[in-house]
Amino acid sequence: MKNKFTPKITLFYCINSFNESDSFPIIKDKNCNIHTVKMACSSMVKDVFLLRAFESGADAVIVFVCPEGQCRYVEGNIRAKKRVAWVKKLLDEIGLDGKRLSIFNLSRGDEKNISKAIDTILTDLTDLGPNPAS
Amino acid sequence: MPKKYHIETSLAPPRFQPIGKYTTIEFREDCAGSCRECVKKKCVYNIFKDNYQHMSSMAEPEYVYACMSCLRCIQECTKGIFSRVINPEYRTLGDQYWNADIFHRTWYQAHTGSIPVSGAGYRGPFVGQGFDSMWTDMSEIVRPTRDGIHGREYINTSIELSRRPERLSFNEDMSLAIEPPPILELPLPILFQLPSFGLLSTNTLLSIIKAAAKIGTLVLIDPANINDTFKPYLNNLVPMLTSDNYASYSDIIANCQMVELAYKKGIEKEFEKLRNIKKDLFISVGIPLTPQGSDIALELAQTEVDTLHYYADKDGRELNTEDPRFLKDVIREIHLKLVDNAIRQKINLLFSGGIAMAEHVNKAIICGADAVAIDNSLLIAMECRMCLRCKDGLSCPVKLEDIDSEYGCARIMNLMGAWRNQILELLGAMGLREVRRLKGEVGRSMWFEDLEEENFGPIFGKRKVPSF
Amino acid sequence: MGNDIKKVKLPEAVETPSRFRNTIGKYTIKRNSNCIGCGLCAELCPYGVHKKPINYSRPFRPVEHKCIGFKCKENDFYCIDRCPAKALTLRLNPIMETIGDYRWPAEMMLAHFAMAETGDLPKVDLEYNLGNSGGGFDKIRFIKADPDQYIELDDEEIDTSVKLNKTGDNRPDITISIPCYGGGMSYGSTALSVMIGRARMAKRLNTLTCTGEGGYPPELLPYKEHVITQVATGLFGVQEETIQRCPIMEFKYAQGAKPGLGGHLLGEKVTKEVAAMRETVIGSSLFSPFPFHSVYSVEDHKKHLDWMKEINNRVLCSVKVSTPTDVDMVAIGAYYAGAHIFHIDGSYGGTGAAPDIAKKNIAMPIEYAIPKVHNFLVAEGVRDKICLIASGGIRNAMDVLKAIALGADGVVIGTAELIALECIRCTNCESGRGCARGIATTDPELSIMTTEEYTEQRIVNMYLAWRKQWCSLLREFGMQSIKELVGRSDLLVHLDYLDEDERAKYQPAPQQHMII
Amino acid sequence: MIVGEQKPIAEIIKSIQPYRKILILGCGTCVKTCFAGGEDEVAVLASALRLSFKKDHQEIEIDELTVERQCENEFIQEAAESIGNNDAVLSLACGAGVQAIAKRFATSPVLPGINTSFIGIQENPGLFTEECSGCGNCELATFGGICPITRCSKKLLNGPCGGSRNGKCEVAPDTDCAWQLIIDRLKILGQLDNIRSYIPPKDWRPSTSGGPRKLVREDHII
Repeated sequence: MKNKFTPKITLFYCINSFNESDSFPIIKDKNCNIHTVKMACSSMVKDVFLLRAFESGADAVIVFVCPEGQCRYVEGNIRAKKRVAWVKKLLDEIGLDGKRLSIFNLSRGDEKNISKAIDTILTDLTDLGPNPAS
Repeated sequence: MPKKYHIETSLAPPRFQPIGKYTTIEFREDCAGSCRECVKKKCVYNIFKDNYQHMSSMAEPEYVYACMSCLRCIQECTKGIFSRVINPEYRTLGDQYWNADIFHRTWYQAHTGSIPVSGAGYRGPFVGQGFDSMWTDMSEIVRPTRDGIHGREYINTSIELSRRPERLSFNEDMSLAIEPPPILELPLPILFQLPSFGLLSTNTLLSIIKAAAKIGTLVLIDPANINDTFKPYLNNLVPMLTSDNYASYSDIIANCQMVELAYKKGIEKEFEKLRNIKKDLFISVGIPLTPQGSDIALELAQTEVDTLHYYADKDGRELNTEDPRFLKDVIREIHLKLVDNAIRQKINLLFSGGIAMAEHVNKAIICGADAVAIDNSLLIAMECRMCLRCKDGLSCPVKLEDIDSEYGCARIMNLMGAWRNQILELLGAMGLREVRRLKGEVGRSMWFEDLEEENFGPIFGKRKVPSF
Repeated sequence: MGNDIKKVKLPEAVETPSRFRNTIGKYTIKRNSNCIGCGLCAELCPYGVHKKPINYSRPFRPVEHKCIGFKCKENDFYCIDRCPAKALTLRLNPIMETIGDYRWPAEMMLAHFAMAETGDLPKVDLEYNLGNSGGGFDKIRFIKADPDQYIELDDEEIDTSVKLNKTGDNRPDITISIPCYGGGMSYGSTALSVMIGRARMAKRLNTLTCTGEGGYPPELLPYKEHVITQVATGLFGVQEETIQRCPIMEFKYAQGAKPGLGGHLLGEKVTKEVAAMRETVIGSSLFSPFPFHSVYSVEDHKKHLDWMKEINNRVLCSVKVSTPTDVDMVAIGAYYAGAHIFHIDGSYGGTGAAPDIAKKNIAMPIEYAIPKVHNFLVAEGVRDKICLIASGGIRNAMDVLKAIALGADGVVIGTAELIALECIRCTNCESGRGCARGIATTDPELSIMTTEEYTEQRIVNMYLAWRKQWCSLLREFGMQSIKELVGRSDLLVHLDYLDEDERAKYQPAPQQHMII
Repeated sequence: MIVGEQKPIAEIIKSIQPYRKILILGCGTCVKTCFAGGEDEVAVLASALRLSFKKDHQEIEIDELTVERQCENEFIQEAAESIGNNDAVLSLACGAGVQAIAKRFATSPVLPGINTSFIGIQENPGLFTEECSGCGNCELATFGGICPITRCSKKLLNGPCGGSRNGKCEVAPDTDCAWQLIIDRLKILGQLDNIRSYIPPKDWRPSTSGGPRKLVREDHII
């Protein structure tokens, strides 16, 4: 399973945590294919969307949300976090490993941490290997 | 009765979900479920139903739709679980000049062939840059057209792109003593040209060319792009040539009505050689819109050119200058310079760049143009989002390169049909029966600076903020 | 001031809350699950944001539109700080950026909702006097008044009435108590309850409303002294008796939103009722042509006015036109034809449906047309013989005053009245089933969303709030009557015409970039 | 409402193993309200199951449908076609819903996807509490609207046990003592006398101990 592969990652992000056009270069240079889904508020990341991303072949799914306490809708990022935790549990149960799904609190332009977040996932994925359900 | 010119329109729904303006945010945890009053079921526009269908059929989530913004779901939900934001994609659609609103309107027109109609009053700024700082006139009581709706189909939108003799002279037997030059008439003061970006595949180009052929206008095109597929349409193609390369395209030129030569000093020497390839060839000279534009116009107007085609940048501004003026002012300058030299009627002025809405056509003509050429709008009509991914070699989100040329043609015809109807609306309101009458008719328009000076000047004195 | 000041009797403001369950506020308050239901917030808040009914164990969802927001922080009743469970969070409501447009920004709309609800000026910090359009009224300000001019008068002692007949032709001296009357909205374009409600409002406030082109429903008869009959180019629903019964008839040449374009009522909208009212055939499209086919000159026009005056010898004639370059010439023509009221409708005015290209581009904004016509009539020496009414883009109480100072006698209000009924300018009046909010629609399910009582009281409330603003400005300038303000453009400044240091003394023009 | 909780996914996977075409049938009433069996839960479960089977390289086809109410004939009808097209139905309704499907569709296997927990309410978002045991003979009038049979761990009818501490139950210390609540509330209502009277041993015959219950409304039977 530890063969080299180019991981497919689906990135859901709230527009207050990440700006695709500014930070695109970071993503581009990583050794992976990233598909991005822009959200007006991270609370829009429903559990079914996370699962569908895996169904459409993502090896890992990342959610970028704004820092806690900064959500324009007050609780959006907390809801997102709870849903991610719920789906992680579900993934564990079906044997897909919850580690494939992760969430990060970031602010726009914080490129160091954005880069770090993606690296963390890529490291995890070298152990996890490709999505067995893809 | 004269034959009525009409652009055939037909519904051409988008192939891809257009980018909607609003996104509804839903805090589902706040809703304990089965509300009999559920606003999702009651939505007047059935948006939630469609959205769910959309969602369940998609491999990837699609949470954005075209909400009509009545706010009822937000205000009536028993649990108050909804809020609304502007779709982040909509915010990044287009740019400052080609804004999201222009995209929406263009898509709507290309889809339906109808003119955008809405309730409530005007929603935009009081005045804006360029064409947005002029208003067109209307005639309150006395009007030569019969009435706003029934007389409209008789309003003539045709123009000529052929030069005219300065005066006629007659022999003693009253026969013409000169040979009048041939006439090139277009039924619409709009030509097509290709944008500087976009996946201009054979299909894309063919869509544009077919539409031009059907409505009877011309497409300005790089002759290198003309392949065998386009050969049946040569009559509607205007190859854009340079003095260096035209010799190698003589077979194409021989089958075209009109060609365009890129301007350079002494270009007029080539005209005769071109007409040696094809007699009666109509010649346009393509000139970048720079502060020297009016001098060039005066110089070329004396020659055997038919049309001067000025290229502004994509936002309708002058090129190669630190403080670029907008089309509106430059057209006026060029037009007036020719008028002052009593030579305006001899040639035709064509402008392109920044013509994004139907009203720009009327306004450019009021400023002194004979016609305009459009570019980006053609792609937007075919669902282009101007994301410019194609410039980086990335895939097109609406697969423009695969467009079916019949469908693309229908979308463009719809847009042109809708534009023409809007041109007629404005002409009708002014009581004009011919678009040619509009040329340089500044008296039938109102300009921001003049209105301010005339009406506010006596009250407030002198403007301290130089326009805006 | 002498004792001869007559006190005006104003109708009563009655609290008329929103028709909708959830109101929209500038601020949003979230109560999270830490709430212990102690009810302290409900005891503290004097604005009624938090409600906890007796006997109920927890507070209701906050009434957000009443929250005064961050400025409340200074108060000892600031719920966010006082909540023992720290269960409350206050934010600017992000929905604000999705509402409104350059001319009617979200705050101006919410403020009008609040005025229509309470009859008073909003307590929340909303900008309701200025739009975001970056020109015209939004850049015009009244100068600071000399404090010595101030007169101590109650609102009831200030006269805001407008005399509509200045000709001295022995026809009735119709005077309306506020400098505004209602614009024409035809039968079929709005719900019948809205039409009747507006007429009831006109009666309560002693002003007028207008039928629009589309007939005179019999339900309006009880209010006939306050209903203008419109005669437009299609002559739909115009009968001898509708002209005989009206105090004022309005000749509509053009509408500001779509000058020079006729009207077009789609066949499907011509229901049985509409057809009967317009005396036409069910299901066939109706065109209101442009212009009047019988009017091709001022002489033709005079003939029409004479005809009306002959049918009803107490009627006043109003001539409604839009604003082309020669609107001043049209005005003088109308005067010589014998009009009592000359009504100019500016190009940014409202409509039930018009091509966007027309709304934006044809004819000039009303801000230019008022001084143009006013000054021309003054120069011709006839200004005091005709009543000049302006409309089209007059949104709020200050716009009314600015229009009057520029030279109008009064104004006609359309959109603002609908905003009072919670129109949010979604612009879909005509599409599909019509107005989703039940205002400009005849859809059987949607049109029952508004009632006559609601319509009447909400608009009365709004005008009562406006009147407070009018009175306060008139007091500042030492004027007892709004008539003194007519043409006083010397009291106005335009920000773009001031030097920078002078400009700094005035409230800057909002210049926020919007996505519309 | 009926409160339920989705079964562990492993159990569900096991139960649907024999079938290749499954309809996940949600119910839009009670179990939707407790986030166990509405449209959203159906979609999540379907997606999770597809992933799980695909991971193990097994074929499965999953249909999704949610009806307004699985325990009512009218609404079940809407599902008839989908049920016919599938090998089995995985019902995300309470036990009543599952059996209603089983009764109507003679040859379709029906599998429960939910454990029916209790009759309760949503106390706070995300917190559901049991309020009624369906004992068949309601005594709430005596107890100020608080049910000792359901909410007292020992089902005591004649006053609290000695284990009530600071208003909490000795059996489940995070639970309020129902008798404390009853007494507090009766005090407020001025009905404390209610509990002076002796409550005789409860007649459990109308409850579950009497075998399957049946309610006959003669006036509705024609």
